[in-house]
Amino acid sequence: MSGVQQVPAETNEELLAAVLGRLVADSTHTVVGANSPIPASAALLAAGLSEGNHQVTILGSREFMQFTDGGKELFDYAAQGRMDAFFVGGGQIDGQANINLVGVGDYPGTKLRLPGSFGSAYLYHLVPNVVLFRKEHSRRVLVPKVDFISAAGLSPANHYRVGGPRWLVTELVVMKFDADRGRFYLQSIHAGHDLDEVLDRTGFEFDYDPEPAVTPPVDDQELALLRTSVRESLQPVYPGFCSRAFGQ
Amino acid sequence: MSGVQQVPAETNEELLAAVLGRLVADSTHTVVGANSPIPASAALLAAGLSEGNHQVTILGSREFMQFTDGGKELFDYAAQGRMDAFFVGGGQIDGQANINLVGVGDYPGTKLRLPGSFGSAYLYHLVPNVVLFRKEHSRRVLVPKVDFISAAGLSPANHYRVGGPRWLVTELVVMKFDADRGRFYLQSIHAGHDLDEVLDRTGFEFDYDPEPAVTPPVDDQELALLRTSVRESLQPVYPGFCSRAFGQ
Amino acid sequence: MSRVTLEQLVSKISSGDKLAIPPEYSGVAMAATRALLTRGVKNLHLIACPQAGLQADLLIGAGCVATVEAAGISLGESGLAPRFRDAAQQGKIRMLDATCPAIQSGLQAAEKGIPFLPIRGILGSDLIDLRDDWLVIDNPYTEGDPLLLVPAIQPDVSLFHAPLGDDYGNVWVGIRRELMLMAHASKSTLVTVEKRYKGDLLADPVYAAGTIPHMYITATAEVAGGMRPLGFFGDGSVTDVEHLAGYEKLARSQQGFEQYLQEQGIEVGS
Amino acid sequence: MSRVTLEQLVSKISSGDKLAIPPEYSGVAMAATRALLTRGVKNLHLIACPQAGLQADLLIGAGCVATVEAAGISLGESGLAPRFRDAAQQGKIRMLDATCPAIQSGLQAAEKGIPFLPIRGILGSDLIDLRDDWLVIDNPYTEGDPLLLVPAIQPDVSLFHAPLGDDYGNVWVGIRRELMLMAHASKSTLVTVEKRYKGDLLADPVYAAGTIPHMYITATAEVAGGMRPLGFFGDGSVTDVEHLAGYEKLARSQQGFEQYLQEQGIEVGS
Repeated sequence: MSGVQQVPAETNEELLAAVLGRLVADSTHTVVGANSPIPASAALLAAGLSEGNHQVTILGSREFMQFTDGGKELFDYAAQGRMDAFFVGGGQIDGQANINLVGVGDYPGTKLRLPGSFGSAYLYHLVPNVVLFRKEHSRRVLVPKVDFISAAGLSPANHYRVGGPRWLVTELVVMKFDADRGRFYLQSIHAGHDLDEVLDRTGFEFDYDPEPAVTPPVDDQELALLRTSVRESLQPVYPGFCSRAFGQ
Repeated sequence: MSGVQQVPAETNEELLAAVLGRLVADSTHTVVGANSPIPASAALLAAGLSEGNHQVTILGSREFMQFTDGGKELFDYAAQGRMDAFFVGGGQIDGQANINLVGVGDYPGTKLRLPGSFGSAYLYHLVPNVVLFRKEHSRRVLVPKVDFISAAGLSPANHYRVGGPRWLVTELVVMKFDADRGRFYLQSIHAGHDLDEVLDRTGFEFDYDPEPAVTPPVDDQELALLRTSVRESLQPVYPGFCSRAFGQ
Repeated sequence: MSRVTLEQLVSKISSGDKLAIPPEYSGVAMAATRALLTRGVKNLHLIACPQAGLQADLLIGAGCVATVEAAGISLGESGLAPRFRDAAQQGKIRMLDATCPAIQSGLQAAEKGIPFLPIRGILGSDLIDLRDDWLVIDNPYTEGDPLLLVPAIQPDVSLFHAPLGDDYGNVWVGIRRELMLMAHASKSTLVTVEKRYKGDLLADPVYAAGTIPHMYITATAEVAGGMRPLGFFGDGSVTDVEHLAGYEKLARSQQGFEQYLQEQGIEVGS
Repeated sequence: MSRVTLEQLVSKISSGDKLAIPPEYSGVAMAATRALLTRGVKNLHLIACPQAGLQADLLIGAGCVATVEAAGISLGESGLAPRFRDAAQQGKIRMLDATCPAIQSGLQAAEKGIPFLPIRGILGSDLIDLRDDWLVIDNPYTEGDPLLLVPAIQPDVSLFHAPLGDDYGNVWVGIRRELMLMAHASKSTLVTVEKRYKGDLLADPVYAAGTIPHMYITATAEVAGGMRPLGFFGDGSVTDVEHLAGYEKLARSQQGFEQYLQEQGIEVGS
């Protein structure tokens, strides 16, 4: 057809935001930690597609902050069961979805001391849909066993646990965590990469289909929202990211 | 001497306020419960005599209310050790300084159900100087043993306790509670009453000097303060009391 | 969150609910209480946070209440709460006697999603013997230190009156943060608001500091004077003590109580 | 409460104190921190409530800190906190690793005068093995339900920057109530205030809602811009990320850190 406008190719950040956004599409309240522009974009995208029933809190922002009872309120709120989804990163992530934010080497981080566990050890158990997001996909990050468990992926049956890790997204893949099997399943590989590369760059074992699905690209609606309202909303919080991450 | 102005006689309320005020004179922060005009007068009197180092909180007032964290703050504040003195009443009070605010007869108050224990069961253990105040001095109120212990006067040595009852003031007497002996000691009898009357109208045993002291009358400074700044301060909280209780 | 009528608001309270109500020095939703009497709920588990007065006495007198959990029920300077006293004396209600900070700690435990809170004091009180949900344990941090635990109190619904509500469902309560604690702890929260605030309470940093965010608010109804005849921190109005004294006199008998309802034009539903 | 100079304010912090500091999204007293470096305290037990950044890194780099209790220490988007990282890797500081709500619960336990608070989650984390002051007990209310307890955290002194202080010693913090929690929990509280509020913050019901009453405040000093180079909720200012990036680069070595101090005109006392 003639006259169809060519949509410029999505950026890596846009793809990751769209992929993460789909994983929290059903939320009523998604909370994004500080210094997390891609998850913040994802949450705002999901909210924008939800017709107004999806609340977003972005820690560190002023506009997307509805709490009025100090730093503790977020954690109380999660324990009250009012928060559906949260994004967590990890210095190291292993195949049982344990995450390490404390340090590499023997404790207390003789090789590399990381900032610390922040709220992960708690929210990992209380938020129903925890999405792990680490852009870097490497054997350095995705390890057979983390050097330190900041937050545990699995719990014995008698531990009080209403939440946990459900997904892992990197620059290469979407993996779904199967808590019953205690393993990740390779849900899809982003376009331009293949299973061999994923196997080569992943330090832990995971389940997969020999012919894995390709991560669906950003669709027009997602892209339009990301480049308009999401970008505008994020501009005051992450000006540098906004000028760099979104296509025209 | 001629020309000396005759100071009008003190009212009963003024005497009780002055007596109670002296018992909290050393406080840095005295808290008065709701519906307690005489203790409120006492606290304001003591503060007025203290040269500004004595904070007063009057629950139910607007002006004498410094808390900003809801109803719980008072109790947290007491547990932090920031509150020196508190006044407590009692439907029944016994010789071991147990108080009953719940009911007369078998629980739950088959003969007379009273409002309930409010904060007494807690503050009685945490506020160093708890002053019991009950105007009515009778065998109905001052009983050998309360029907229900809302708050216990004595605790075993292993119970965490940093506060407790120190004084009992009625329309007849000032009694000092001796926690070691577990008994009240008759400190003084208000002018116009005598030991026989006190013995006759008290339902519990207590220690006393056969020739007990007379409660010192309200002095000129106390009287002047009560009738000026204390009355003015209390006017918005207890208008009826202020027009009735203070002499001219 | 939705903005509704007073009738729609109280329709969200059901028979058997654990209903949390605030102390009289705070914001009591009296108009909503009268509407609730007309609606005619039964078997409420009333949680006074931590004390109550006229509101509780009306609900008890009208037969709406099966259980009362409270540190105190009274009409303040107007005396004892007569329908409460009568019901308690005759064993018509199940009484869960407490002390103020125990109820506040129970609500805080629910707010924090934890099963209990430890609390100091209280040991030696007969209250403990009456409450089989209060446990005395050995403090795990200090040998030979008995310590009381009180369980979480999670109301099904909190009901109160607040000075301001905005179009987004945010509710301003100022320093009366026991109302915020109730909202945090409860499954749902219904609020009558004195006035509508034009704009977003959370967008003004000074108002935001005293605001319960909309996520905790199930519905609001605008009811000016919704606390009467009680006083209200929100506008500095004081309790109509003549009204309360008159009520106290009449309500000493059930017959007099019915007369009070009639005089006030309150029809009790069934 | 007293109004004092910045030097007088920090003179109330002593070597060995448990010093509580707020997170960077709140009000960090950076000018006071520089004055504290000049004063030259040692062996602080730093309690990040619950996380910290530049402030902690400066104190650690200058050798003021023996123990760090924190859920996280970083420079945010400017990267790892280099002096913290170095000290932790070399075992120069005793590290009490935590998670945000554990520190907040510890402060709340101190606020409530109770020995501990239970907390959900965290089980299975290696944090528990490292903390012999964290106990796992059987929930006394539910058999076979392991439950973590964290002990009360009572700082000797809390130090922060707030938007407003009045002549009575009241301090307005708005929605940043982690600052109020710190003040409630601490033995003493020192505050730099951005501006003087004329009048009594507690007398205005809208300001009162966000005010820490004077009873909790030991001293205040008026220091406009006292949070720089960090951002501040009080005036909407944002962190000087170039400053932080420059610091991060320099402070990777102790020598570079000394250079930074020199460039900033900060003399470190001994």
